[in-house]
Amino acid sequence: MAPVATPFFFYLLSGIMLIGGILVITRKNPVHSALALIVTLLAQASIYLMLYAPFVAGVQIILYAGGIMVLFLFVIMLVSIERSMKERQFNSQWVVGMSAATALGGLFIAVYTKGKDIFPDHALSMVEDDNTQKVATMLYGQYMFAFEIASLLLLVAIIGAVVMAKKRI
Amino acid sequence: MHEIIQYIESYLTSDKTPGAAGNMFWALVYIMLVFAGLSVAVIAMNWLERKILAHMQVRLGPMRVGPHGLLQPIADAIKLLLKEDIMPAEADGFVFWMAPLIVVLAAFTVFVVVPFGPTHAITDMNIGILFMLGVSSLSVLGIVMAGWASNSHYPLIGALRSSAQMVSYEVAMGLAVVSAILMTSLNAEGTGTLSMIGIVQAQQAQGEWFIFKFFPLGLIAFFIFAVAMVAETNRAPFDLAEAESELTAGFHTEYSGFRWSLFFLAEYSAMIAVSSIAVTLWLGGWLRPFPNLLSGSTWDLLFSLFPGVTFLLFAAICFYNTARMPKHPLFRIQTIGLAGFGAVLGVIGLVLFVPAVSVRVQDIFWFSTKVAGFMYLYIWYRGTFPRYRFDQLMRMGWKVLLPMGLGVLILTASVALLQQKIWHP
Amino acid sequence: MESMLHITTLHYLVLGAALFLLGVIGVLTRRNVVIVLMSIELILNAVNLNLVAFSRMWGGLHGQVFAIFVITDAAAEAAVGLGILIAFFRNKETVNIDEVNLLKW
Amino acid sequence: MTDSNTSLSHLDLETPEKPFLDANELVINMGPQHPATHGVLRVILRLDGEKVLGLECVIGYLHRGVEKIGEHRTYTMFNPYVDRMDYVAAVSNGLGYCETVERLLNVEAPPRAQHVRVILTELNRIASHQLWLGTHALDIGAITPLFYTFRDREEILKIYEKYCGARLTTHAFRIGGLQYETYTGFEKEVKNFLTFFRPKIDEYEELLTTNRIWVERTKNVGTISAEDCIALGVTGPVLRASGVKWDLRKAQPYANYKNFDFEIPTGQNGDTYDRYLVRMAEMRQSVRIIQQAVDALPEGPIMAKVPKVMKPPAGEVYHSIEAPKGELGYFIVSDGSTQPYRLRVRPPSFVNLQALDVMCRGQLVADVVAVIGTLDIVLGEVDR
Repeated sequence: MAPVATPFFFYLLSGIMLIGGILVITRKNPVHSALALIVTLLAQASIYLMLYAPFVAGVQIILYAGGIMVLFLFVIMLVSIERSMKERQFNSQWVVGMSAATALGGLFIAVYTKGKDIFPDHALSMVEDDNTQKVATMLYGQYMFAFEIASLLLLVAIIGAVVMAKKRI
Repeated sequence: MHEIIQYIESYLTSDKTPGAAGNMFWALVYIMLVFAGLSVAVIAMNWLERKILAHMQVRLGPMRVGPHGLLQPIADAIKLLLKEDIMPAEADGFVFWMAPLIVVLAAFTVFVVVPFGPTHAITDMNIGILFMLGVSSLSVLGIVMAGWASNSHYPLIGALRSSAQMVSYEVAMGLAVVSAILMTSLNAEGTGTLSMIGIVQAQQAQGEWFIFKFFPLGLIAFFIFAVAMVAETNRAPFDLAEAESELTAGFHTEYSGFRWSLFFLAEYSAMIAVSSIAVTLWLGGWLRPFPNLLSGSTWDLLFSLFPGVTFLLFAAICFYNTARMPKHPLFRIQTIGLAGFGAVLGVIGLVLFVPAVSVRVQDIFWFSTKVAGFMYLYIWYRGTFPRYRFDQLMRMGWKVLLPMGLGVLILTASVALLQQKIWHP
Repeated sequence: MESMLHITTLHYLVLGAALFLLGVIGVLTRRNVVIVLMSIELILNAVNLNLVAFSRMWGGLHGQVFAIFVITDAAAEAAVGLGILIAFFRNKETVNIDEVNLLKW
Repeated sequence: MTDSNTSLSHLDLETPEKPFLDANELVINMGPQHPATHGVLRVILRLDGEKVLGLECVIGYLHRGVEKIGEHRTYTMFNPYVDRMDYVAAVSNGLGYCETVERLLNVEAPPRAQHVRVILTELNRIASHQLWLGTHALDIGAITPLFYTFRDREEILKIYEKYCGARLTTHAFRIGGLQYETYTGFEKEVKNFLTFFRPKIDEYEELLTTNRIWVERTKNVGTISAEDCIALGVTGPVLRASGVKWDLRKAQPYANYKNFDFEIPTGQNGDTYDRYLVRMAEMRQSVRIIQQAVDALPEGPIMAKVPKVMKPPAGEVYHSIEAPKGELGYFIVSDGSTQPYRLRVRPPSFVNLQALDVMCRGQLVADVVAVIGTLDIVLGEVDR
């Protein structure tokens, strides 16, 4: 099933994403930031659906919005935020940071204006019905080794997180 | 007029869900129907829970508003809507306002992919079950937001409990679901499916509900899911996030009126949603009982009578109770009302005997019946079990259900592999 | 106008770049560690968006597979990052990244 | 017990434990309006996440100055007031007060009155334990036992109503005996109740005793050692569940308990589950006592000879009885007038409530609720 009204939804969703992103980096209250980030992530999941990647969209919702962000909210509630909310929000190197970001933005603009011809006009439309099966075949076939390393990474991360957060080991 | 009839007929003869067919109009009609059906189900569930719980506890439950308290949910709804909607002064207004909406949205959105029948679903997604799990896990965000935004200690503890509870149960739940999905791949092509309709069709093709598949593996996976889904919906004995004797009302302590009723609505529709997942994955979805043991046109006909008979039975109960009503002028309105309700049910039952209708409707009937069984289980749990403690619940999730889920998954995979490679090469 | 109504890969790339920039600004300028971590998530998501857009452009699924790997990585990063945050908060009772300067002499 | 046992040295109640994240100690005000504090108890909880670092009870929301009232009423007039202290066990309160004044007056109630008193008091013990069981189970989340216990408690209240016209604040006894002879069919009804009630205890036990969640929620929760119990003055089922065989009915027999054959159930661990088992066993023992008392109900007068205007000789007396919740003591100083010079009540709930902090340290919030339930406090008695 092909996406309907692509331009409309693209602009709507990218608008939501950008506003969400701006809110993430400007809000004083980390909880508000987290909620804005969740909105951004959900909008991005919808964009994945428009890009014929339903499985990635599903993983995005479950893992990002359902898992990682709940973890974030949990930690924000655990540490007290009252003090840091009253303090200065931007660090002393913000001028340097902004100029670096501006330079990076300039770089992006330069690259994209120069190289926009190499992208084909009409993106391919892919078969969506067996997307999950194909991704699975790839994950467990071609990328088997990478998959195993990723699971190892997760294991290390779990142990690391436990070690970090534990009072006494 | 003729075109309209043709249009409806074209739908009736189609074999695709409206979403898959790209038919926006029918999709909209379905969304309306599902929404209306859910609201009715929540209202009915409210009444049934109070009545069944009451009868378990040697009392009568609501008896005043309408015959046998039938109108009590409606009276409650009106009361809730008319109540003052209080927002604490120190609350984070926007988040406080958003939280119930998110919970309700998450609870209702999952019904997009719930298959009430091979064509009775709003749409059929390639990632159906993934979508359901993902969106239903979003409701915890709303709970956490509600708890945090209230800026009060009881809701905060409720929210923390809820998020920790979700983290410890989602994993075991996912493993159980994966082991059911593995079973869908036992066909000639060797490819499984995540689509809700596809999962039921796989059970149909294999002639076996997944709860009986690879006995007892399917049963254990189902058991894990059944425990995890109670925890997921914050119901007794895992209702820690709203444990009334500890946290007064948990995350919705500061909510009142309409906002509170949204949480209530979301809780019940989430119960229906997770029960639908369980029914779809393990209990054959819309399939009637014993599809292969009692096959043949005679049995088909017999089973197709069930919906009508059920409604006639309800009607008969109504009429029986009408006859038992006290013969007093004060009760006249109630008696007439009950008789009228019975008459409506009876007419519905008679309509359901029409073959053209019953063919279309019996899928929905079987699905709803199975879900209703789960709803009864929920009430039964609430009437019988004490509440688990927070750490015990976490321990159960991580140390009991998770290893069990892993074991079942590995065993299912091995058995499936053996079956494909050795027994039926 | 024609190019506005016809969504090409470039559109997705520009969106990804914008998100990436927002993330970079967040990481470089904010003091609150939690928000810095969230900005890193924004950056990772921008990368993901590019990967999936390229996957569609080429018609292969490698991009999507990599996006899944990136999400896995993000989960690991969030777990460790938040673990460090808790350890840090326990020692210094603050979440300001300016004060993470114990290694400075 | 020696003095060395009566100190709490191993428990440092003054300095609180350090929380996990220092800045994050959560102070929660549990009550006075809270579904699980059994009235108007206010508990200030200091939490580290879910863990209880310490707590403080604030009482007095139901204070009516019962003891002061006693100094301004004659001995007879004060009798109904004691019913309002532990309103769940009004008959026991009355028994304690009547016997104390009888000691002061140096009279003794006739045997028939003693028997009827024992029957009604033990019925009251059952009723009190039933109410405890229902509310305690409700606190832990089992909502159904409450209705079963209330259904069966109703039968006891019916007997009270028939005997003295009141169901809750009975004012059943008078100084010197009983005012009313038992009604016709009293013995039969009590016996009927006993046969009705015996299977009901099994029914409660069936619901809870082997229930996995119930056992997990109560085992090793709110544990208190026998030494701590004695040091804090805790009495009643809480003390007995810690393994101390101390029951005033055996230790300092009053009324005519020495004529009856019964056992003192005790526990070993002193946790919530043991207290539950002890109270369940106590209900069975009460049934036994009532059975013996009803079978051997003697004929005779029901009132001893007491003057109309009571002027006890000057002096003081302390007398205590085993109320359902523990030692209920009355200390009366008489100056020879019609009113007590000083009246002091030692209520079991008030003293038992002291143990809440010891029992809850290091446990979780959910356990606080369970422990408050298992202490079986009645705020009318705590605040008086």
